Amino acid sequence: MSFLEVKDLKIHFPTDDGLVKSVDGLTFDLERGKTLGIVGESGSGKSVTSLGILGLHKGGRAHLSGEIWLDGEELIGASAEHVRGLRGKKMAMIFQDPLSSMHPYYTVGQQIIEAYRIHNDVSKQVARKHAIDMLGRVGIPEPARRVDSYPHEFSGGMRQRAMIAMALSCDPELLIADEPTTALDVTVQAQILDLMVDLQREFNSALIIITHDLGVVAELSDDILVMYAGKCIEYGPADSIFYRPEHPYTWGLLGSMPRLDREPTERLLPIKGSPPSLINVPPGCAFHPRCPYAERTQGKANTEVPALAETEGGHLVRCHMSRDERRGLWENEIKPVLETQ
Amino acid sequence: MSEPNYASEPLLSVQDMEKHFPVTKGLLKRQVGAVKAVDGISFDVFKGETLGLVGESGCGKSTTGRLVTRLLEPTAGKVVFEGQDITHMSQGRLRPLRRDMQMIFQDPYSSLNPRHTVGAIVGAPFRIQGVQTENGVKKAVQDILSLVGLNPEHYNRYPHEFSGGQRQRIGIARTLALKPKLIIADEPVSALDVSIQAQVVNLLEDLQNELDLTYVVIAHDLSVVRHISDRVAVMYLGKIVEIADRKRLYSSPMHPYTNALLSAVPVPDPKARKGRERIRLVGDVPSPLNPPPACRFHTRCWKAQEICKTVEPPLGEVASGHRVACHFPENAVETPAAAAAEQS
Amino acid sequence: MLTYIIRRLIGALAMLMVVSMVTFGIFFVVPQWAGATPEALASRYVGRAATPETVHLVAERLGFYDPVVVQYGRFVKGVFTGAEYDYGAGVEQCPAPCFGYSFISGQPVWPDLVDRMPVTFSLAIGAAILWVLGGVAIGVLSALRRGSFFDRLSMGTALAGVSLPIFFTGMVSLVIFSYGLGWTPPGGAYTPLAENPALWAYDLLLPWITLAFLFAATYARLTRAGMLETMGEDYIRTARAKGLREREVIVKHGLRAALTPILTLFGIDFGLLIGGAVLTETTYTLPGLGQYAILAIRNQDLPQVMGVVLVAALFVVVASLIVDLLYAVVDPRVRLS
Amino acid sequence: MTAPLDVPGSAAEAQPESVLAGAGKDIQGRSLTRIAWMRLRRDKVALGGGVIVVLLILVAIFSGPIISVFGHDPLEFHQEAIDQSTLLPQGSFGNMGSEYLLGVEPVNGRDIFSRIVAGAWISLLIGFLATLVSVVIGTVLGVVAGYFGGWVDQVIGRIMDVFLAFPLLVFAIALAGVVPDKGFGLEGNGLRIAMLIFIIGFFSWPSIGRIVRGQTLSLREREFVDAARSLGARHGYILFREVLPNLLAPILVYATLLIPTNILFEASLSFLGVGINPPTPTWGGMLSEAVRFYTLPHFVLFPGLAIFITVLAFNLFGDGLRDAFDPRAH
Amino acid sequence: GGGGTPQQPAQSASGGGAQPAFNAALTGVYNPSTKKGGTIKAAHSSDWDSLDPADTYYGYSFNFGRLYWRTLTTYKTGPGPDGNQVVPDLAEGLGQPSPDGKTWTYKIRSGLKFEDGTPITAKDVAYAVARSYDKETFPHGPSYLNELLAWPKDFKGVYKTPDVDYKSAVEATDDTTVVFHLVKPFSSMDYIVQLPMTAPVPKDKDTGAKYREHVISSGPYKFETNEAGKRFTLVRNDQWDPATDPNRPALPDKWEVQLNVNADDLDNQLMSGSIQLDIPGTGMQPAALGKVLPDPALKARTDNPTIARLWYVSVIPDTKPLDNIECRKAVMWAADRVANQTAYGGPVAGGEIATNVMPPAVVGQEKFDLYQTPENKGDVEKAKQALAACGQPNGFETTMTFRADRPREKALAEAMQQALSKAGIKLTLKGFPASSYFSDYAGNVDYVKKNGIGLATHGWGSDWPDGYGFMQAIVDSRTIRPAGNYNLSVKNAEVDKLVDQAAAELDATARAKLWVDVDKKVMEDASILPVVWAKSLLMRGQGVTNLAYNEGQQMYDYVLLGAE
Ligand SMILES: Nc1ncnc2c1ncn2[C@@H]1O[C@H](COP(=O)(O)OP(=O)(O)OP(=O)(O)O)[C@@H](O)[C@H]1O
Ligand SMILES: Nc1ncnc2c1ncn2[C@@H]1O[C@H](COP(=O)(O)OP(=O)(O)OP(=O)(O)O)[C@@H](O)[C@H]1O
Ligand SMILES: [Mg+2]
Ligand SMILES: [Mg+2]
Repeated sequence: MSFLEVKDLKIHFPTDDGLVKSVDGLTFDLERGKTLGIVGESGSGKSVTSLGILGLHKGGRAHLSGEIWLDGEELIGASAEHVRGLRGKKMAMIFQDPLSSMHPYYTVGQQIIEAYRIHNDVSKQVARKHAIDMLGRVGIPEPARRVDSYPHEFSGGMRQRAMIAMALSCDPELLIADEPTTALDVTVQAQILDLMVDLQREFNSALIIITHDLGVVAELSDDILVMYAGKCIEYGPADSIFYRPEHPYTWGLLGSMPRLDREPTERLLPIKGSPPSLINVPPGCAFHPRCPYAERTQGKANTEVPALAETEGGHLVRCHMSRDERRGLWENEIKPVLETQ
Repeated sequence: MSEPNYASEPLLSVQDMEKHFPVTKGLLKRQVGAVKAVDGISFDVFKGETLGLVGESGCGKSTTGRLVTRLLEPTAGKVVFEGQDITHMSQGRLRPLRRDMQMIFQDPYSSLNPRHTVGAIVGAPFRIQGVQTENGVKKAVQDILSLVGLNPEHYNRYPHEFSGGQRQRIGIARTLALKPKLIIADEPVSALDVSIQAQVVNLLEDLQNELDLTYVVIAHDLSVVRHISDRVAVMYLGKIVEIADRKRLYSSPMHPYTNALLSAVPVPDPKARKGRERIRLVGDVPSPLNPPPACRFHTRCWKAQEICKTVEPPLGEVASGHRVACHFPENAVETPAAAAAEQS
Repeated sequence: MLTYIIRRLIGALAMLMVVSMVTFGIFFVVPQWAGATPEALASRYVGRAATPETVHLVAERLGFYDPVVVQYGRFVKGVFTGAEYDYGAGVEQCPAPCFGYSFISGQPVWPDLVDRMPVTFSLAIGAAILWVLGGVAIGVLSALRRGSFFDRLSMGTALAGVSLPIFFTGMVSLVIFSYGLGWTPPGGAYTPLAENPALWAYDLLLPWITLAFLFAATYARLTRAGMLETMGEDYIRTARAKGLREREVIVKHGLRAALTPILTLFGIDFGLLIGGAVLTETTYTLPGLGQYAILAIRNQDLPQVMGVVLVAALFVVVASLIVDLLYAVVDPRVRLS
Repeated sequence: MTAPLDVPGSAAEAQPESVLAGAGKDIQGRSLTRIAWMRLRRDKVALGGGVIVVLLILVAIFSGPIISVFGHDPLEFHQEAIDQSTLLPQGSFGNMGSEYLLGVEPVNGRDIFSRIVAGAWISLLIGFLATLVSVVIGTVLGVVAGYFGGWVDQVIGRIMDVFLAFPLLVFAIALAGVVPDKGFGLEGNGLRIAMLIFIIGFFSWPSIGRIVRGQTLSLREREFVDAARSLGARHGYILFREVLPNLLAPILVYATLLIPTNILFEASLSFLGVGINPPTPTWGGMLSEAVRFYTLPHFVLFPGLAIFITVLAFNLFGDGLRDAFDPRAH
Repeated sequence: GGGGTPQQPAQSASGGGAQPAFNAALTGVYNPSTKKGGTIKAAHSSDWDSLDPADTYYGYSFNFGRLYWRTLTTYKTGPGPDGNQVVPDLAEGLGQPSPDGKTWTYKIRSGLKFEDGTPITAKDVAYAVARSYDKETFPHGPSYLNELLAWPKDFKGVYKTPDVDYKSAVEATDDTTVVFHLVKPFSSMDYIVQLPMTAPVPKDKDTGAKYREHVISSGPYKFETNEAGKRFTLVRNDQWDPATDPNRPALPDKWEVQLNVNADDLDNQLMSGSIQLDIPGTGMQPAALGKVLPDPALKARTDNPTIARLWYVSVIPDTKPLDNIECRKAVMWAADRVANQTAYGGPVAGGEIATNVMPPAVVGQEKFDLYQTPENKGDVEKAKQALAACGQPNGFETTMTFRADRPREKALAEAMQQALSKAGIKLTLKGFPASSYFSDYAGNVDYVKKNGIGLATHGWGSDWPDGYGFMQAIVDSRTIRPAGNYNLSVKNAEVDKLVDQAAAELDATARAKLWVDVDKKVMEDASILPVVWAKSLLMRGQGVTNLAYNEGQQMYDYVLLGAE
């Protein structure tokens, strides 16, 4: 059994407008020391998944089902109090927007100290030392002085480092980073990503990195999971996903991004239309309204939900088209357009 | 794509523009210093071209855009639009000129008034400027809506009913209403989803071709800027450190900061991370409150020498149309400072 | 900091000037619109069946024949430099701040005010503690159980507090708890804190509760709204992600942020109360500033009215200044902007 | 051309239809107000509050017929219902019964039910209009202070302080004598009501002013304000067309809170004898009279209850409104 | 007789006893006792105008003041009709008038001392009278002595003109003789000198307006503490010699007085026993009435005297169409006297329906009724006839004022409005603050004329129970001045003439007859609509002994009280 195993995770929210199926049957696993990248556009259920793993939906109105096994323990069925005890120590999270995710009225130090003392019965002095230590580890200059600063007195990069310091203060074995760099500059982003890789190596922790930037994922991940409308539509080893993507949505993502490593194209190749609603998820394949190949499935696309099927070693795709058809399209039509022009 | 006309008078000319925000401290509102958000920048924008403005967060890009559109009063310098000095023009006299100079805002969520219908938003320019239209405002608005790829039937809807991309289109429609000559786009796509971003970028390009627009596009995403711009200016801490046409800038960047920026962009190619050598900048962007003296990049620059701390490098032209403010530029054949440094 | 405070205090001074001028105007200009002569004004301050001579003498003594501006100037001068008071058998020096002598009792106003302040302050502080604790607790619980029966019930109870006038709730609770059950002392009981703290609290318990009942609703509503707002913030999620117990999340993180805006209101309310909890003090016969104010107004005793109005206004100003200063302490972000 | 994805072409190629295709279902023509209404409709308690408010207004409007069916002339004395030695209502519970639904007043035996019904319109009118006055003043000054900031904000802030610190009691008592019988085209109680509305409104604006100012401070940083400025809009346009509509929700919510407060304000003025001239009934006036007879529960209870129900109804409704307009509420 | 022993109320009481019964203290001493010691806790719902004997004008103040001052004469203590008589106090006997009635001589007792031990002489009395002349310093007190005595022309008071000798008005011819010189013959001088202005004041302790803060006692009690506006306490004055004082048993050791007590709460405390005496003695509040009257146990603790006070409505002839007597009569006819009585609190707490001006408690009063209506409920027919005679057959509109902070007056105004509307007279009601009611509004001639005030609620109590004491201030049109009037409506030359005649008449019976004539004239003039001759419902405090209602004081006799 892997360190983290998620099986058929469903997270639904009943709302006034109907049931929001934010996550609808997600399955993946992750070993210690490995990194999983989750990509997908806004609202595809990435954050909800990570909050679900941490048990942060409990007590709310969310309906959770499926299984989450962490280090041999099942979390969905576990008591809220038990999961709370695991949070911070066994699993921790870094949030997207460090400014709004840190309490504006407490100093950075206080917030790290608090996180540390929840799980470690130590004096304030000891915890403070530890906090300074952590701040130094994540590369904050003069940590002994900055520990008493308020979040708003930090620059964006420093805030995110402080968030990381807070998340890592109890050496968690699973670290989920939910868009850790989206709010940051490229140069700072690079620093943070480097830092996370270093730290992961140091602690040998399992890392989930959530983003919609394929570049970030490519830098870090061993495995990649592409989400669309609450479902996994492509999952597999990073190389396999990047060099032999098989789902039209993944193709779309690749086509939408102007790339510095290639010659500039005349035009970008966006995906038509807008992301789907999670209440009225399009029937059949959720991507079919935006999929240029939908008609190739002889109507199956709008009626039948395609299964997540393996195409090659550990590479799973959820598409009605046959494997050969997809490979053909990729090799003959998509890849040349993306690479040349 | 319409070709920019570099020979003629520039449409917009910015000369030595400065903007210092007073910084007050405590409740006494005592001024303790100034944020030199924009500290003496000059550039020209020619008709039909797209000038990209990149740089890290807080380097003064938005401030530049707001100075040009006179949403802020410059501390010093000059803004010339179509040959007219508008730097100190009163808001009243400026009003008619605003028809020709419009702005697209970064955030499609906050730049549209949530209480106004799409029709009211896109029709606002007509009402504010008192422009008469042939078939009434509604018709004009609906025409523009379809121009940016929205359904004219959305006239009576509210912004929150639209997705981010659609909202940004509404914002674009508003700027297009009065058929401006110059559009300043402040991070027009950075709030959008990857899949939508491309739609909007394409739209901007298409509109430029059709309507003969001139753009100043502000962004921090270097790949987007490369895609859309003819020329690119790189800003660092309130100064332009490098400006060149896109090809030169991306193929042979000269300023170390430009290099660092380019190398920091993550590339969606798992193999690249192994081979690629990334310039790892240390430290954060210094505060614009106390910018480092002389060359502002010297605190983070791996090539910095003594001279960088004392003498400010001018934004000198090192090749045709390629200016850089550095004593020791990369990819350079020869620069005076570098030569001097070698000799010493 | 100091300059800021000084500047605010100068502003406050200007504000007090305005308040005093208007009060003065109301006393002299408004009756004149209605056709009152100096004698008419003076005849308020004489016994019944006083002769015209008496009225004339009194009008002269009180300076009513001077133009209003002169009278106002005299008042202001008295406040800053003190004044002389002729009590018939001699002249007394009334040191600054001299708010003059009561038109009716001839008592100097300022010592009265100083004398009565502790009573009002005692009343205000105890009530404030009760209503803040009560209101905030109800507000937090209502927010956490939004829409529940408890939410509605507590709001209903709290609102009953605002819809019943205090002169009624006060009287009824006296009848029940003092005269019926004998749990609390009768009206008029007041022991200074310095004399006997236990008795002080015992005597004021009922007024505190009544007054708190009136205010708790507002605070409960504000807290509820604030909690609903802050509990949706990202930093609450962060706190949970750290593994913090829910109670700590609510109190240390949610409430901490929600309370800040309540501070503003509290400062103003408290300032207003120190200026005089008029109806409470009248109902319970507490010899504080509020009782003084209502008596002064009823008797149209201008020096007393001016004194109590200015002291009350001063408290409002000082309270709003303290709140602003405190805000900067409580919310570290304020300092920068 | 078999280009798989979006085909390069003209702008029209980014067709409206395809853009909306995926979104067509969930993006229905629902404005914020519509959504708020939908939410409100589902919020039974808030809706109940709203229904009570409407009922109260109906009672105020149709007080005449209601009284003629269920009660007696609100001014008429009913000495026969009074015990002449104690002057208290005969029988138990203040002579409540089919004759006098809510009993009678002591001393003169007036029908409490009729007086509450007849008093509704003044109390509600004062509640509404005084609120309107303070909302208008508070909003305008609050918006101006928040939008322009600087010394304008300072000055308005101090003015608010003055109004907060100002002894309204002094003002009210002094004014009692100078109110003319005629003026502004009004007479007698009409003029008095108008004056009360003005005074109450005029003195309760600072609170709403503060709220509006705070909201405006954050609104003016929103980009749509800059957008309007970059289009050349004047301050007036920005203030009233761009900023103000966004203040509607907080103003609305606050106004519902202010209405009952103002009704009680009239009560305390009546208590001081500077309210509406007798014998015209108002809830506040009845309450202040009833306080002298606190031993008669029914006398104080019913006007108190009328105010309480109004307060409760408006607050429940106000709560519902806020929740309905709160985008994060769901 | 001088130097007698203190009166023993327990013995002199007739029909008194400790059995609680309604009106038990009206005719006898209730709960008689001679026990000394203890404390009486008293309370007042508002405050004294002044504790200075020269500067006070309230009945309760005159009554209560006798605990710390002594005047030349005083009302006979104890219950019953005797209470209206004046008896000597400081003086050995009543005043000796000169034959022309213009000089009155009083001899004071020997052995009298102030609280500091200095002897009280006639000089101190004369000085006290002279100092009370200064109305600038003592604006509250009555000014009878200012008007009656032959003050020197250049006399402006003892403070402003300390050198002017005032012996032309009042003099101490020796240590025990005080002589008053009057400007005109005056018969009721013994009543006048029971006013506190004759309470002795030591000149060297006189601090003018500040004397009130510490009045030097000449009576059995002296001030221990005095917190203005809040409370004061009296303790025994050991310099007071009971042998010199036949009137005061001085039983309690201490008096505690609390001021500005919430009126409703005061009643509750009186009922529950935490307060024993309600100082103003004007009766209980409506809320308490509702509790007391239906409850026999509580009612048995009350007394219900009629007092020399008239509640009435001034019908102001300055305002059209009330300048026409017929219109005023229409008001008289239309008024519903029962409803008016009810508004004032009904027969028990309010008073007896008044048919003429002078209350029965006034000596020599005669009851008559010029406007008799069936069951006292008003006569619309007669009112309409009067209206027709007045030329207003369809009625008219006018304004009625009342004191807004007096609920009974408001109720009266409402009752009047109801009753008059039946005859077609439409009233607009307007309330004003009591403190400026007479100065700025109803008693302000300009205001009344400008605002067309036709009716005004009013009330008057006598300073002493004879015709002059009751009537003069409210019916003599020559007292009318621009503002601060108490005579709001009686402007009749014939009335004035009769007043002069009555004041000068030395024969008591003839004098009383003349005042009745005044009364009749006023009623004919229809400018006063009498409402009730007031009654008050007084509650006897728990633990208080020797409670007796005194006619002269119009309340319990405070100097008799003792504590159990
Ligand atoms: N508490 C909730 N109640 C109802 N719907 C919710 C709730 N939380 C999340 N959702 C919905 O679930 C969907 C998935 O949200 P999620 O935050 O996981 O997206 P995401 O992939 O993280 O997007 P982003 O890139 O914008 O962060 C969204 O449509 C969101 O509106
Ligand atoms: N009104 C203001 N008052 C004070 N400082 C300001 C103000 N506006 C901007 N600044 C400061 O000026 C500097 C430049 O800001 P600007 O918004 O132009 O940066 P930017 O390059 O647009 O950054 P971003 O990429 O985050 O939008 C920043 O340090 C900012 O804090
Ligand atoms: Mg997310
Ligand atoms: Mg910007």
